[in-house]
Amino acid sequence: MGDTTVLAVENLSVEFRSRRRIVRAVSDVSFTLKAGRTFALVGESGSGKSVTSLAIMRLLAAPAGRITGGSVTLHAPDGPLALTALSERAMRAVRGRQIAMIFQEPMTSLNPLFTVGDQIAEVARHHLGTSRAEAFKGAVALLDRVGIPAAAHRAHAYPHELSGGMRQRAMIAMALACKPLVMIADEPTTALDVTVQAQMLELIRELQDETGMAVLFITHNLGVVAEIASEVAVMYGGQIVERGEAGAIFAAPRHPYTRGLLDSLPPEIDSNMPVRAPLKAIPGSVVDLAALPPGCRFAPRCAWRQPRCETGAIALDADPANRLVRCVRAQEVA
Amino acid sequence: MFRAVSNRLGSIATVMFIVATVVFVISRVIPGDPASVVLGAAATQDEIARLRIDWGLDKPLIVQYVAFLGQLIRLDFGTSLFLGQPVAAAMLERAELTISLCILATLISVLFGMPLGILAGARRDGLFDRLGSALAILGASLPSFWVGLILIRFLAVDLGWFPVSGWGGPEAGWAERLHHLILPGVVLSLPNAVLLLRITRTSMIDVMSQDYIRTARAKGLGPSVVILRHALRNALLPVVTVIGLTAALMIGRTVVTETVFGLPGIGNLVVQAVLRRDYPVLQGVLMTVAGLYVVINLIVDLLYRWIDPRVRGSLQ
Amino acid sequence: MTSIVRNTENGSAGAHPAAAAAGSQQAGRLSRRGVLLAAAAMGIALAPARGVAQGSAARTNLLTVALPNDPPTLDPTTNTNNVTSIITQNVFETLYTYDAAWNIVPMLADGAPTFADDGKRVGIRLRAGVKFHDGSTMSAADVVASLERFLKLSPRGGQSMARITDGVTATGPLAIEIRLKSPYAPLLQMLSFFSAAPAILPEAKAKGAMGGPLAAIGDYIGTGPYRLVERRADQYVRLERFADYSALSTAPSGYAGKRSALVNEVRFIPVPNANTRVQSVLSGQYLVADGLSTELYNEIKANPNVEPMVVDNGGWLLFVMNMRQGLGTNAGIRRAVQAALDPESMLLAGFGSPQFFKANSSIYPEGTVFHSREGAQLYAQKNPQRARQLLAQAGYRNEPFRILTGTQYDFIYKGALVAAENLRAAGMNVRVDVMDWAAVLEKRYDASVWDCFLTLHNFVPEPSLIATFNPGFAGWWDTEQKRAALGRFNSTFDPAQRAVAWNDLHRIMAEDAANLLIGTYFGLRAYNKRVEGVQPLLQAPFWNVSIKS
Amino acid sequence: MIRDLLERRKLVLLAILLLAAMLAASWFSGADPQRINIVQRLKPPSFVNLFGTDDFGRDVFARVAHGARMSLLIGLLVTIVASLIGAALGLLAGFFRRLDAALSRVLDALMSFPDILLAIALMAAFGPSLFNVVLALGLAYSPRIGRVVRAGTLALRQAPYIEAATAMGASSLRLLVVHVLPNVMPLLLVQGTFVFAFALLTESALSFLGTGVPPEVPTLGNMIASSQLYFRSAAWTMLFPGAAIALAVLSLQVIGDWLRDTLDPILRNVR
Repeated sequence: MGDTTVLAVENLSVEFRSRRRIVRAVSDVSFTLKAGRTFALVGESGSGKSVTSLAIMRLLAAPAGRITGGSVTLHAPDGPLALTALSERAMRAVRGRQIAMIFQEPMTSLNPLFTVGDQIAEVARHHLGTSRAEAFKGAVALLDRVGIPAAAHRAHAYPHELSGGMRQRAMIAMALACKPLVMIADEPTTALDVTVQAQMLELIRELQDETGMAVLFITHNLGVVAEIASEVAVMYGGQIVERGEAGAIFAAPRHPYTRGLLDSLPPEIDSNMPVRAPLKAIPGSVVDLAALPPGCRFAPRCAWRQPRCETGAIALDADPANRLVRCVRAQEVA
Repeated sequence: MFRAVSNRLGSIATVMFIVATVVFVISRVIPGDPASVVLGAAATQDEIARLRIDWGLDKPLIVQYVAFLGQLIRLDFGTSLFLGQPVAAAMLERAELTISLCILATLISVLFGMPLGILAGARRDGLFDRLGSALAILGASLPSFWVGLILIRFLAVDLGWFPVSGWGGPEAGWAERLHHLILPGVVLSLPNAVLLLRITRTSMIDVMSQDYIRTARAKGLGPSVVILRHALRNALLPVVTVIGLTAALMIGRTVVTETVFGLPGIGNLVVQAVLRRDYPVLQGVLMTVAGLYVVINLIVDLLYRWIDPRVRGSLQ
Repeated sequence: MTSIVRNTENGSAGAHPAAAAAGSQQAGRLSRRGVLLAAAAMGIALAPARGVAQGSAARTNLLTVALPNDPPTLDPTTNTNNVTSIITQNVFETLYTYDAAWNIVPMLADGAPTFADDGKRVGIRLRAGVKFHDGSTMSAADVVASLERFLKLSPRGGQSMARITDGVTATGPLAIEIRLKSPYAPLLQMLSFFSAAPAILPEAKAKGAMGGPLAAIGDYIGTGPYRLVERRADQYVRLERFADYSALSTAPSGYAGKRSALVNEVRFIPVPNANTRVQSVLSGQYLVADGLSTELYNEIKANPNVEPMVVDNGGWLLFVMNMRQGLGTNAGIRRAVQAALDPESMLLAGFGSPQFFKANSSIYPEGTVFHSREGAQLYAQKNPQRARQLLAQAGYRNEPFRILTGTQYDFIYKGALVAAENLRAAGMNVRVDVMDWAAVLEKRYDASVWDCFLTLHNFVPEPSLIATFNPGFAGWWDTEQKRAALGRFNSTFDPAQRAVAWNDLHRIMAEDAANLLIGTYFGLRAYNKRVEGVQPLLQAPFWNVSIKS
Repeated sequence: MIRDLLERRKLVLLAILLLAAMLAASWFSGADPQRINIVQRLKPPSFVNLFGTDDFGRDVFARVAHGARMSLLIGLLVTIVASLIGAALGLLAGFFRRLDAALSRVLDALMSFPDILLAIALMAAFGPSLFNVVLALGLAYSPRIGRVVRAGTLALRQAPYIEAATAMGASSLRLLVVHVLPNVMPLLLVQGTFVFAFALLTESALSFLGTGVPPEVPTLGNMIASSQLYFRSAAWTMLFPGAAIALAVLSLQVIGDWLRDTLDPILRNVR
């Protein structure tokens, strides 16, 4: 499939403005999605990863949420599209058509009063104008493709009649309706139990190989990242603190926060990972995005903290060739 | 399914029994007696006594109570002491007006209450939301008869756009009937419209924050499709029950509206019954209204279960 | 009780905001079209059409009359309800009636009655060929049955007359004879006055309803210029012109003379809310509105197409005291009350301006046979000091003096409140017990509950028809001298002796101070200027009334 | 959500002030509302009579002031009666499963009468007096409070601290009064405010129909009812009392809404 860039996010910044508080949810985030490959965005809740995905889809809660900087460009077959500049109407043509999204809560992400088949068919009928019967037939095929048994019958079922796993498969089927270039998966496996989680990851990988679509995978679970992602970016306080090839980062994290995350994993889950220090939790709590410290945002909780960490802004500079780290002592951490 | 309906019918029967007892006690405790009202001020005491015997009002209360329950079982509300016709007939004659008025008022309240509620709920704290809430609070605080009198004064008498009272003679076609019912319909619909607006707004706000709405937007659907197709149907579920209940409670409020606008409906009949001490009519109307409320309550409940697929399958 | 219900009604029919306007015969039609209400509602609301509102009134052959309340029954004989009389006097007729000067003239009778056996046997000849609404012709048998029904059921005169009547028999196909136990002067009044009236019905109908009111519409068969066609309670009563009505040929005067139905249909609509009733005639929705509050006179006068009509013999107010139990039994206290009351302000509060009442001491106005000056000096003393002395002399120890009243008639309610103020000014401990009309009527016959009440009495052409002289009437005024004077009044035929007896009765009324006359008031009605022929009578008839197109 | 609550606080303060003013107006209104002065009848608003005079010549401002106080008093008493009966029924029905079936049937039965209809019938039965109006409306509105309290009690019954208290052997009465009642109070308070508003409206409707408080007691409803006839010639006799009722009910609703939203966090777990 090679690595043709499908989606480029450059210096994206997002703010939530209320009368007395300005929350800088995302600051200066850049990454690219390549066809047929999965890019993972990792971080604790409140790190800005979900906001980034919503910003790409331009689904931020108006009027509070606003993109205040950077751009998102979709490299569609018929030419690049600057998503951040599109009119709302033009963006609607992209959503669900070229970029699709699946969410964390399968229980509530489907409309309870419509059958699963109808909700999937709706995407095709809306974007491609296919007839009702044809769209429904397509929906049944998609349900079958995502591994739902007796798809023809299940298509007439209502969401509450399906299990969590099946519902997530239905969401994926809905996302695939128009063969999108990019699929954004916002913590799709978090609400599922472990066995179903593995099946879901396997399904996504299969679909990706088959369709060649780029996947942006958002999670806080490093285990999942290891399974599915080829490239990963770790986010903290709205910034990318480390970005690079997944295996390399897992093997030799160069940012204290990434290191801390990996150290807090119980060893037996990652038997193929050399056991580092005993289980350690990262002290302190997530930074308040409305009151960001001047220097490195992780400094207050960082074991390697030095005075110079807290003075100027820390740049995201390339450490070895294909790795970006936002830490002045990256060398020592490795 | 059958078990659910049967114990509901059981509870309805007990409720109606309590209602019947309450109605009987109320009507028998009222001071003043119908005989003197019918005979007029100049009647002497023995004439009044004679009439009371004719109507069986002199029998001990227990006997009257048993007779009353006996009649109720046979759905026979007895004969009006005043109108010289069976209570059922008197109610039927007036039912058409009251029901037409209630239907019109419900339609008006739905036409005004719900759209405003949807617009207000769709964008919280938007222009419509502020406007809607202000209208709602104001609408709910105006005494309906006061509004009625003002409407009569300005719209009917001064401008002459509407008739002052009544709803046209026997020869009046339904167009003239309707013309008579507009103002009372508006007055009667006011509290319901306000309630509908509030309930729809709250329900819309709640639904708009749901995940499946975000999914719908992520599918690239336009705001109107998201609201009208996905949000509305879910938002309407609780609203349907409210429409049902308020329509039933509206019958109580017709009492005031029909008096202000001089409409010979059931509401007015019950006021007359109280003032003329026409026990059978009072009992008949109170039983019917209460019965109607309970029945509408049941229908709305079943309707709600049928609309919501989540419940339809597993009717407990 | 919506307090503002002005009505010069004597009867009680405690209906107050009864429904108004006509119901719908085509019940089925509307409900089948109920579903169109929504679309039409929008359409109609946007196209205000004045014409439609007055659709029914525009036709020149339909006379719409808005009345203060819906009559409990349409039976002309079994109750004293004023609204019942207003309607049924167009449907039924009596043997005699009154002309404009309140003289008694024959109606269904053919000439004056003949008296034999010094007044104990009264013979009356009947007009021939008088048609009933069902086409049958009036005969002596019909009149006998009707009079027997009157004696049995009529609460006003019938029952008191029945005590001194041996029987009524037909002495020929068109002649009857009434046999009395003793001469009864008010006999002709009883046979003329149309309230709880001796209406003449076909024999079968009369015999069929000897126990109570006429039941079905079909039973209401009279000889009047209009037929009763339909009655929907609280909605309307419809009368239609009676084609072959047997009219007299004499010139119309008051109720007497030639009666002709000049409109196809007269429709009576109860509109109890006084405000709505007057608005409905001002807006042209109805052509006539009766029993209006005199407060509205100016507003009606100001309306270009409606004419106000003041009815000068409306009725009079009486302050009745309880002679059976309580403070009222003490003559001293009664005279103190008499001294304290200020009739002028009581009437002003109730009727708005002096233009609509006369604070005078005589029940009948100057210039009439029964005007009397007796008791004038005890009237309207407005003297709280004298009242205070009388109270002291009478041994009054500040017990609560209870005024029983209701708000059905605002001039009664307001009059009672002003009276309470007057009595308080004289140092009495006054309590005003207000309740709705049905309760007032019942409580009047419970002597333990009240000490006095203010009531109205409709104008009656002859004193023998005054209900309050009946000893059984609430208040139970039955002193020796009153009973003697009443007996003399009722037994003499000679007008001069009756006038003397009436003066005595009037004086005794003031002296006993059991029924204090407050004053006489006028009625008010309004009619569209296109209506002609409405007479200034309390119970205005609707024959000889027409509508200009 | 929090932002608009703060902003609304100013509105609520205004509402409370308005109600207080209406209550206090009668003390410094000077003129005696009952003094009949026939000569002065139906005078338009002037400096002497701020709101003009009515058909008895009485000062309308004084009557509206006393009327407002009387109507508010009646509204308050009705709310208290309804709350007492309602809370009692609700607590018992909610807490004791055995009583629940019977009591909630009684609540349903009372609830099936529209409030004004039940009030009219009760008023006719009891006869017109201030006390009877309060009793009738209190009864009519008790199911409205009863159902809310029952729902609250049912929800609380499973709450851990109730189970804990039962485990420690607390008697059900103590439990109800000490534990359940205080937690149901916010519910009662919110529902009570709305009952207060509805009671004002219904009382005025009863007076309009003539089956309410005896006419000589100057409530706002009575004033409107008795001023109908002069609507054209002396509109002030009707407009001012009507406006007073509307303002009072408006204020109560503003307060009710604010209470419901501020107490919402507590209510949320109960609902």
